[in-house]
Amino acid sequence: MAVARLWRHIPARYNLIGTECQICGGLYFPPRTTCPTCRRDGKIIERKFKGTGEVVTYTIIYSASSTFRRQTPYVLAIIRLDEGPQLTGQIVCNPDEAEIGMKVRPIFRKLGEDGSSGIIYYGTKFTPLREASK
Amino acid sequence: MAVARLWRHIPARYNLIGTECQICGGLYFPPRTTCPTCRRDGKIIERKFKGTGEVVTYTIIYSASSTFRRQTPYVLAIIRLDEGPQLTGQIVCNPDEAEIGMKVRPIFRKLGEDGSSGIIYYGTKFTPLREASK
Amino acid sequence: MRDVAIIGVGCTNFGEMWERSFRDLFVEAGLNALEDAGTRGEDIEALYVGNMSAGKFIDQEHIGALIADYAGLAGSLHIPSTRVEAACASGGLALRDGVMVVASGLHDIVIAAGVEKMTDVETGVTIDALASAADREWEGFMGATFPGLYAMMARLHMHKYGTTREQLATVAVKNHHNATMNPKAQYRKDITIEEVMNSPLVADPLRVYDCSPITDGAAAVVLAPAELARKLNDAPIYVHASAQASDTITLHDRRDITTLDATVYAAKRAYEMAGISPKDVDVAEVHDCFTIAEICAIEDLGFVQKGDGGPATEEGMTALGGKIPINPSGGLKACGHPVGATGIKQAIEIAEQLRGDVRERQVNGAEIGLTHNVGGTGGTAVVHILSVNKR
Amino acid sequence: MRDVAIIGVGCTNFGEMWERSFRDLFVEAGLNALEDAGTRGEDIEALYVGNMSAGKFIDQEHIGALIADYAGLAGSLHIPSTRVEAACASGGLALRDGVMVVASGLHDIVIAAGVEKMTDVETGVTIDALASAADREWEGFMGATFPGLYAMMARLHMHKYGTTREQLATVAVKNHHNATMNPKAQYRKDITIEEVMNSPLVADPLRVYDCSPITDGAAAVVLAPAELARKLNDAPIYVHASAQASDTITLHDRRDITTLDATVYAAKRAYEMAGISPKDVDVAEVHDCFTIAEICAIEDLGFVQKGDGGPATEEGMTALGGKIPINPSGGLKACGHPVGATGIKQAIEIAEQLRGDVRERQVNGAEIGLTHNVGGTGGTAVVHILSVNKR
Ligand SMILES: [Zn+2]
Ligand SMILES: [Zn+2]
Repeated sequence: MAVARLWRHIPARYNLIGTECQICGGLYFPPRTTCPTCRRDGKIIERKFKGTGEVVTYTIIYSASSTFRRQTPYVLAIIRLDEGPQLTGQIVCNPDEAEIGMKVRPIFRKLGEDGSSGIIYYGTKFTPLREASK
Repeated sequence: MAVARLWRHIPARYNLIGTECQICGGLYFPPRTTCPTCRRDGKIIERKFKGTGEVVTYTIIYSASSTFRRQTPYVLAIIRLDEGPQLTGQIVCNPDEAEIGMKVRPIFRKLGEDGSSGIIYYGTKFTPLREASK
Repeated sequence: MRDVAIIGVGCTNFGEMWERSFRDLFVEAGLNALEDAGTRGEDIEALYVGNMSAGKFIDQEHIGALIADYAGLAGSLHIPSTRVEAACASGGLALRDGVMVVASGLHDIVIAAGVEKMTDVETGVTIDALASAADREWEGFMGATFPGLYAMMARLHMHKYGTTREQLATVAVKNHHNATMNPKAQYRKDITIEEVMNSPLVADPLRVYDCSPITDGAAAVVLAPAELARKLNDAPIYVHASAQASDTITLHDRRDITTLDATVYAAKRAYEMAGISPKDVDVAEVHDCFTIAEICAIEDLGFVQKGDGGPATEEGMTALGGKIPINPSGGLKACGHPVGATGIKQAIEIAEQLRGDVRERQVNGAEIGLTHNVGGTGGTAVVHILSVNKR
Repeated sequence: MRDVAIIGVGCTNFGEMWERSFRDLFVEAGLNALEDAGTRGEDIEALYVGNMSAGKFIDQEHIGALIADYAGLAGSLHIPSTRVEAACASGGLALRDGVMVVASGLHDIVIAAGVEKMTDVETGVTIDALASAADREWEGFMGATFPGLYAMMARLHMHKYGTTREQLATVAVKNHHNATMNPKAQYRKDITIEEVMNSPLVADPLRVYDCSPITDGAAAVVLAPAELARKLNDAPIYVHASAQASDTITLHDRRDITTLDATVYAAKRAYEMAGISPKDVDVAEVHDCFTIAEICAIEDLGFVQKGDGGPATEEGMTALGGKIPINPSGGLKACGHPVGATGIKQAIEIAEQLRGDVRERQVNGAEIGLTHNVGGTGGTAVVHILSVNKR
């Protein structure tokens, strides 16, 4: 894969920068160039999300693609950010620990690598919030 | 790529086995499971082609995919077999030698290899007929 | 818009077919459909082919031309041939395009087909290709697999509605049982709840036996205007509705993770078109790519209330002989899931059910049937309603 | 069947756009088309998207759902969205599907679009993906490249008809000149015959400057029934014909290596549908993926006799101000060739020509225009005839 493809998403992957529509107040992650509610009438600006949120649902991945095989088993979840938008991400925790409703916070980690090009890409994973507060 | 894919085409690639329709007399290479002229009414049997034929048109490939890059420049041609069907194949000759109407005969060669699996596949290439008769 | 009928059906065996190529599979299904319809290649005016990922599976795009060529419809007849893609719903979309072009009056006799050759690459490539039905950037690159996404639906469904692991397993057991009566099915042996529950974890809570397999196969139907159908064929099956809906490509952006709104909207439009309600449906083929998918499907199609899919399955409502038999063919789970062909195969099973042609797995007296084909985790859904009766 | 009109057009710049993603490109083209049409997202009833190989280029299938989602048409409106593929003719097929669905009466306002993001992978991958438009087993695996196949057409055309290397070069020179007047074109500089003749050999006799480039881009049009078009928009352009034909996927199986029979049949059907002959066409965008392709196209479309394409080009017949200006946009050669988008971009150029909107490159008084989009080496061809006049 070309470097441009990864570079394009650095603000979103590293810093959870998404978008806000100034017309309807809609918040979106990842960023969108148009508001899916207001479409042509929307006014899109950048919006950084804190990254704290709650697990909506999760799974433990045992069988993964070659990119992620060495990490199995790992916890993958849909997380509702405190600001509202939902996203898919990994939770760095013991698989037994994961539960619906668990609070999480963001951490910066290696996400994966592209086998053919050898390019490594980084971004945001999550970890249980209680670990941080202790 | 899986071995089955290559194995499936061995008779056609190694021995120029195509098909004949016993209803319309149509000859086809590569083999077809149905006659494109008679369709449901066709009767398909195996048919081996001699492999001698004539160059209908050709090109000299300078820029090739990774599979064939080490062979450039090479001559690629559309060949009309003596029995009638046409096919695309490489001509093993000096690029300057190639010309429309040139008679050719078949030779067995390595065709290419699949980079990711390392599988090498073989089949028929062609060479000018006059070389053989000398 | 004219009414449309299915006048012929053809399907290959489903399974791992090392000796057959992509083009072999398609030609067999197409010729069988033409023969069943009693029509000839010369009568065909257009071809629509559903295929998800030949680019990845056999390094081949331009599928429409390839197929028209090998079916003998290109070199001399030059008929238009179009490939449509919507991941695992590609076949359903090809059927819908075929139905629309006949309904419009532009063409009379049209083939709608689907084909997928999935075993010409290593399993890793296949799994990666299937993951391209979801959002590569914001699901795949985060570590999501396709079973993983459905596993998250399953976990939340269990959490919200009390759906049990056993209820999920019952879907697999039922569909395997149905497949024992389907000579074209990939798996024709019964399995037990225990076998499902003890099979290896793929994405917790989903296990190997919760997942549909990797399959080679092709399926084709011949379509004609309803007013011509009887002249061409003794047992036409009429298309009373063809509806399609989209949703966000990512699962996490949905209104509700356990509801496929694309299914809800496609079904709503289809019921309106056909002038029926869910209780009028006698038999259905639904998109059970994973066991949880069938539970969601029977809810989202309105056969049961939201959340009641698990208990309804456990009580046998969806088994052969139940109130609404679901996936008599064995479904994607046991008949097999050659992704681009699935939507067409579903229509063939329903057409044969309505004709009364399927022997032991026959749903007695079925007059109205439904097919439900999903792309990805629900970014696309297509619903068709078929009937023995002309409208 | 109702008559159909184009009521809005939108196109991104064409070129290597590292900073833009697949979805960014599509959304820009779609929104521009809606704005140009004066319609709103809520009015859209269906979406057809041409895309050749997102599976290879960005590891993403299920393009219909992705695009509907990012255009804001999926999450709340759930409109049907269908991807169609026919290699480099994918855009033309999406246009045809959109036209048919409006003509049928099923939908009123529909978007037909095309998009390709080709620069997110290394060039080797791109070249291999393009080769998948030809027969992988019996052309690609034998060492054929896509330029190599067109080079064999060129060699035989030169042999049979005396077409010269200079005449081929003239196509490139003309199209580069046209592109200097097109602010959205990938290459906006004049080139000379000598530069073409001295550029590196790719597949003898074709050189680098005989080939269309690798391009990112998207294009979209809004379609409406002709009877509504005037109410919605001041300058509707009417679709008088939409025709498609197939041929063998391999070049070597054709009746004549120098004739694209798919073009011949698609054009014949289109002229009949529109009730015109080639001499009635005022301007055309044809599929010049290689210089030889434009020579074959103007012959196979009937603008000149078979074999006269070279001399006609040399004499300026196809230049702006000539008898039949070809590729005023700069064509695939100089405007660029984002494969799935090309067929839609051609329709946009013709619509804008007929509206009189394109300033320096305007073909004065053009009333009837034609687009010609080819898949592979001619396995698929699609021809549209557009007019300022309501039928
Ligand atoms: Zn908004
Ligand atoms: Zn025959």
